[in-house]
Amino acid sequence: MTFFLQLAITGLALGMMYALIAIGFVIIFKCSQAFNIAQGHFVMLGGYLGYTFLAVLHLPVWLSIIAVIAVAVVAGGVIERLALRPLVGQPVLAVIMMTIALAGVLEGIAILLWGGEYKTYHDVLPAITLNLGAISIPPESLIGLIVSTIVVTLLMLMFRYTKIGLAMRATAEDEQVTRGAGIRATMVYALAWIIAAVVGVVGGVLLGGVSGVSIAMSEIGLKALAVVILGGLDSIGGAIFAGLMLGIMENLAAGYLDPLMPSGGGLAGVFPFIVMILVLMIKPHGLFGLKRIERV
Amino acid sequence: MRRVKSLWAILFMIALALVVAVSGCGGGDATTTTAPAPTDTTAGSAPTDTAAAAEPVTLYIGGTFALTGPYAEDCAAVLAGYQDYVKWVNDNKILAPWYSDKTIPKNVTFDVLWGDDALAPDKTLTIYDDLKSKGLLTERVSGSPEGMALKDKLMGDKIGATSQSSSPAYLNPPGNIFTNAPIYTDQMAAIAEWFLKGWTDTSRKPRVAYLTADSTLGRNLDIPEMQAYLEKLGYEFVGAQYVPMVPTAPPTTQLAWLKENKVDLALGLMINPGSQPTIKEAVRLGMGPDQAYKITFGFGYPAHLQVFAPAMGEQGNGVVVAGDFAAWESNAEGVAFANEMQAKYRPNDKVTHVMYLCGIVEAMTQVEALRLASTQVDPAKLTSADVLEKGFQQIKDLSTGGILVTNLTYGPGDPEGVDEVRLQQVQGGKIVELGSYPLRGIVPK
Amino acid sequence: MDNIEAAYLGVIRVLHGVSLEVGDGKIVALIGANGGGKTTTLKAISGLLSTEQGQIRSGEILLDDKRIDRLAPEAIAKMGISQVMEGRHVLEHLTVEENLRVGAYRRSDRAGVKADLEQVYTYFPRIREYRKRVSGYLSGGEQQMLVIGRALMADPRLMLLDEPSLGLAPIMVREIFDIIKRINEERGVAMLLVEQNVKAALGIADHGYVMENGKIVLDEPADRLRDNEDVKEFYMGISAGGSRKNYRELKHYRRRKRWLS
Amino acid sequence: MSLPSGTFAQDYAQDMRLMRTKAQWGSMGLLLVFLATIPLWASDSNLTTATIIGITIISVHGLNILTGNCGLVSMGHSGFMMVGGYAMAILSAKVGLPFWAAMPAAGLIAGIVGVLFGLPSLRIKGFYLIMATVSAYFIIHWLILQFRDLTGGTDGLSVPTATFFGLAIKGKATYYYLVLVLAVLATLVAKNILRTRAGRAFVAIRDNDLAAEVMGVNLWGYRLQAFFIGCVFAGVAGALSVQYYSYANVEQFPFFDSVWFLGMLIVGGMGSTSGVIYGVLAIKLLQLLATKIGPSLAEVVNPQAAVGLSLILPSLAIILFLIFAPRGIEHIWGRFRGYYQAWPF
Repeated sequence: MTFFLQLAITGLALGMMYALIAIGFVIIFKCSQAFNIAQGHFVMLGGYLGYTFLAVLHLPVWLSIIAVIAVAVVAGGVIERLALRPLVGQPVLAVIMMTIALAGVLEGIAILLWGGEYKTYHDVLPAITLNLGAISIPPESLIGLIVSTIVVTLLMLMFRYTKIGLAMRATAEDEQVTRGAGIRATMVYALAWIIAAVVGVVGGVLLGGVSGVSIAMSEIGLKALAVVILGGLDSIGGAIFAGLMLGIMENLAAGYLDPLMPSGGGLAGVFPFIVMILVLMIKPHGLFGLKRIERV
Repeated sequence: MRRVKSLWAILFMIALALVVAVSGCGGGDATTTTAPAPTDTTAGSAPTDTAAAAEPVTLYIGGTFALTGPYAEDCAAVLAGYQDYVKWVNDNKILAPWYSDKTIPKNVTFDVLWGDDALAPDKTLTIYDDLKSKGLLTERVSGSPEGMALKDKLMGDKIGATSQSSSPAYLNPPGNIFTNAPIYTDQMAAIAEWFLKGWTDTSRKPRVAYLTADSTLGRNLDIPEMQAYLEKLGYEFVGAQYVPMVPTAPPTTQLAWLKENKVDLALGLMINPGSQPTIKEAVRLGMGPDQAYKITFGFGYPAHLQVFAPAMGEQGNGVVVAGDFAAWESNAEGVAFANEMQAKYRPNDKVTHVMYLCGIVEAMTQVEALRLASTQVDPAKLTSADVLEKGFQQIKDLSTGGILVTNLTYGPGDPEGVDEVRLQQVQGGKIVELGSYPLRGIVPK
Repeated sequence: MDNIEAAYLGVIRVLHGVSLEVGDGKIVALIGANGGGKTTTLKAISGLLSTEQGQIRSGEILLDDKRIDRLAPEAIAKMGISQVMEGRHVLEHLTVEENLRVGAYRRSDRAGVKADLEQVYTYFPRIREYRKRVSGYLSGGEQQMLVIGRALMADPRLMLLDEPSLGLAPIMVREIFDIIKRINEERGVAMLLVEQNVKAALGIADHGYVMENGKIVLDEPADRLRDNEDVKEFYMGISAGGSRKNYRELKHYRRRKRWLS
Repeated sequence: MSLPSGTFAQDYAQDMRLMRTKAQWGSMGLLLVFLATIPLWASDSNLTTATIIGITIISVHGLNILTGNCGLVSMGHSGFMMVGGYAMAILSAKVGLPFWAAMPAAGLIAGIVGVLFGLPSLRIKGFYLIMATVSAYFIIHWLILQFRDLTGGTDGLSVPTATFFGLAIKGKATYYYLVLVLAVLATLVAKNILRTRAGRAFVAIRDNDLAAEVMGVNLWGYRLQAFFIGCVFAGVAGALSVQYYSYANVEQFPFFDSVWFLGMLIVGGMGSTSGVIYGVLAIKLLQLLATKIGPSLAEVVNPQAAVGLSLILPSLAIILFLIFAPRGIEHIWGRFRGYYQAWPF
């Protein structure tokens, strides 16, 4: 039972991380119908930025967070303006390829700036391990859980109650209508990218504290895409639910099924993809996706 | 309108391609005029016919380095070691401070040729061809998959290589990838033997499991002979857990599994990017030699302890690493040599990674092979086969000034250079030597 | 709007020198057959053409002597032109009230917005009941009311209405047109109305244009258009004296049309 | 419309013919002679590059049929190459099939696996399909690592040198010729597939699948057919690559390769057979350029400069093409050629 609970709780923390990354993706998709494959690269960028500010420049934590977010705001804005805006009206594949190419550029830049080496900056975040009986929750996971929850709540509130949130939701549904109503779509797109970048780097700073920073960090973005598919492309609630679900399932699968595998596991890495392809076979629009009727 | 296009287009593209390719290699010293046989390489700007022995000759050492990816920090340090060592040899014309008799001919200078394979076997093969055509007579291998990919080529082309990895696969069939660290299975055996000495509970057998990197490196020990050996020693073998080489999440699940299965000793091949988060998480879960749940972690990759120990501090206490390189604190002659070189060639950016020492050892091995071969063949006319047969395979009792635990001896069919395993442990953030253990030859040759 | 030529993708020419004028506070109807370029005309005015890879090749569009044909749709909206697009583009997952607030997005006078919101609910009492409901569940007529209300919330000077009667029951059509007329009279909003239901459109319009193949072929006050035999015959399905149309008449119309353009 | 002015088609057969003028035959001949002589003067590493480009061209032809022509975007193409590669390795190393039998079998196996993963394609498309193919890659990767007895797991699998009717395919030049022949063959096959009934159906499905279905195109059948054909190309390319390195390893087929393949289609021109060749050349040469200038940058920036650049340069090329020339080199070239066709007018 302890084993089970330990796995479940670790999965929960991991799932919240997935959800955080998935939300960045969903926001961009909702607002501009663009699929941002590079979301995982924002996470990687966040990790390296966290490393730079915390471990190299030794800034205090709060200042580092502000600095990281500032860089993300600029990066998100610049990427939207230079790379995505010229593609408005182009087919879906063009936008997808653009974000993939962006992923390549971001990764390349990270390699040029920071080298391909593994970096760590742990022991910067407060160490508050929570022990529930025999189960222990690592502080980074705990902080991750708290931060993700705060970020998600803030975003939800923003979408629900602010004018800009209304504009973003409206643009997500019908760009022509909203532009006709005087809402500047470009502003909404830029904002979506900025929010996604910020959410991504915040996730990266958290993750970097847990497992160190490396180029491979962006791989978590691919898993988050499985979360996105599962939750439905345009549902934030779906992303959270699917993130938590996948995080927990992945951990349980690794814990209980790995030893049964012919060559010892690695199931955690592939599990989200297996779940995703199964779900796609049964529900082609994910579990919570809006089904859009296609007009002939 | 989808009909065949004018083939001028293709011609044009090919021409463009050539321009790019040629301009890319242009400026380099590779000449592409002679037939591409491995034996033609009179490197550098050597004239067609070398009449006088005084004609200057440049010999290259080096090979492929995985400067991107999980091994990046290791390989970068190795490369630094290569570069400094070559400078030193060119300045002093002897093999090492302790070898005044092993002199380098005055007309020979060394240079390093390298390429970043980013830990991809296909890139390795491409770089290998490229460096070979530039005149590299030796090769270096950055990781097990790369070694596996190169193995057949190296044998076919008769090129000797040094390696940072010590895959059991290099031994069988006996190839020409010369290692300077004990084969991983022997490293594991040493840790297992050491742990057994401290096992006092007579009521039960100690339980052992693998906690190892999910990569070729990590899976090197997953062979039946290894398990049989552990059971022969008196262990109860529980199973294996794999951690991604660079985890993107803490390996809590794998650690919880060890706890659940009451494992006493976890053996694995892990490099620094994998072991740091793993041990950190273990401590957090109350697992370790000094923690509530008693378990010892033994890792078998010599490279990372010098980075691991200072980065982890007290958290890393009790971690055992079967390595081969002397610690920076050691007073060995070789370490002093390394420090001297660093002071001379990189006064401001000292390399603290232990793989710098590995770089020196590998570079020294390659230089020694070239030196030995050139005592028999004119250095300007050396072929890779000469370097392999008259060089690498003739290296006997080569001292590394104590960087390695024993001297290096190679021969045909004997690519394993050392014959002891050095065990080190992290204690209070420092590296403490636990002693040396003999090789057990677990992999059938 | 003067001598507009517009094209999609730089190739497909849709409008060939269209000129029309909407006077202050007037309702102007633009009628014509399918694919004639009516919707394109509206989108050219509101600037939405540019969002569909369309562009205005030549000519100019003026609002109070200011050229607006090069402006982005957002800027045009800000100048007081508000479009109700064909096919009831409600923002389905937003509530009714959120939909209306989107219409008022660019306005900063809170009191005015509140008053207008109230007025929209007075015009369309039906949607008041559903104000907290997700608008995707409204019926077709209610959705049409909602989008007209949303356009109204921008407090426009000119409303561009694209086929407000499309797919609605006759009784609903009458209701919608009554309200359009009312809005026009009470708030003095000018309207450019594109409509297939010619009878209903000309019923409330002051002036009418007939458009064929991207050209204006008739341009007359609404009451005279209503009595025009050709219009009656081809767009209202009533021919003079109830007789069946014959080939000669068709030819006559074509000839006349060509002569006009 | 790649013909000089004055050449007219007088019937359908003539119109569909690949070679129409003497100039075309001539330039084709010249090109083939040029390609055939590469091993005589090129250096070892350039020959390697040429061989890898040839293998990539074969693979990307498959992706072009699947994505460029049928509109089914696959981001798991290197996964299917991996299937072909491992099939080749297992069939020749463990089963002992000769090269000439193992190669088509590898293609066939990759095609069948492709069809299996293509099964959801009837119900999903666009981004969902992309993600399904991404899953396919990771699942294939994982399965290969799991069945260690068969595949060698992370260790990989050594492959014996191929023999072709007693003749050992050994040495770079021989292998280059093998790849050259197969690449030319693949180009012709790809071109011809588009001229068949199936090829026209693919394009119809890409342009509007619902309309195609209404017009009586068997959507599912043709989609699976596209998956099959595309993956056969991938399988053959994977088999060639494994045979070339005489070694099979999962890391030989990295995930990002699938992405570059799509990038090659973008740069070359989606849906065009010659575009495939331009795209592969452009991206591969940029990557080559990066590895050439990387070491000199290494002194200035950091030792990883080459890898960083080999990511940045092709990515930037893709970005620039997407923004300024979304229809690829093929289209640019086509416009340029327009002048030549109209000549002398």
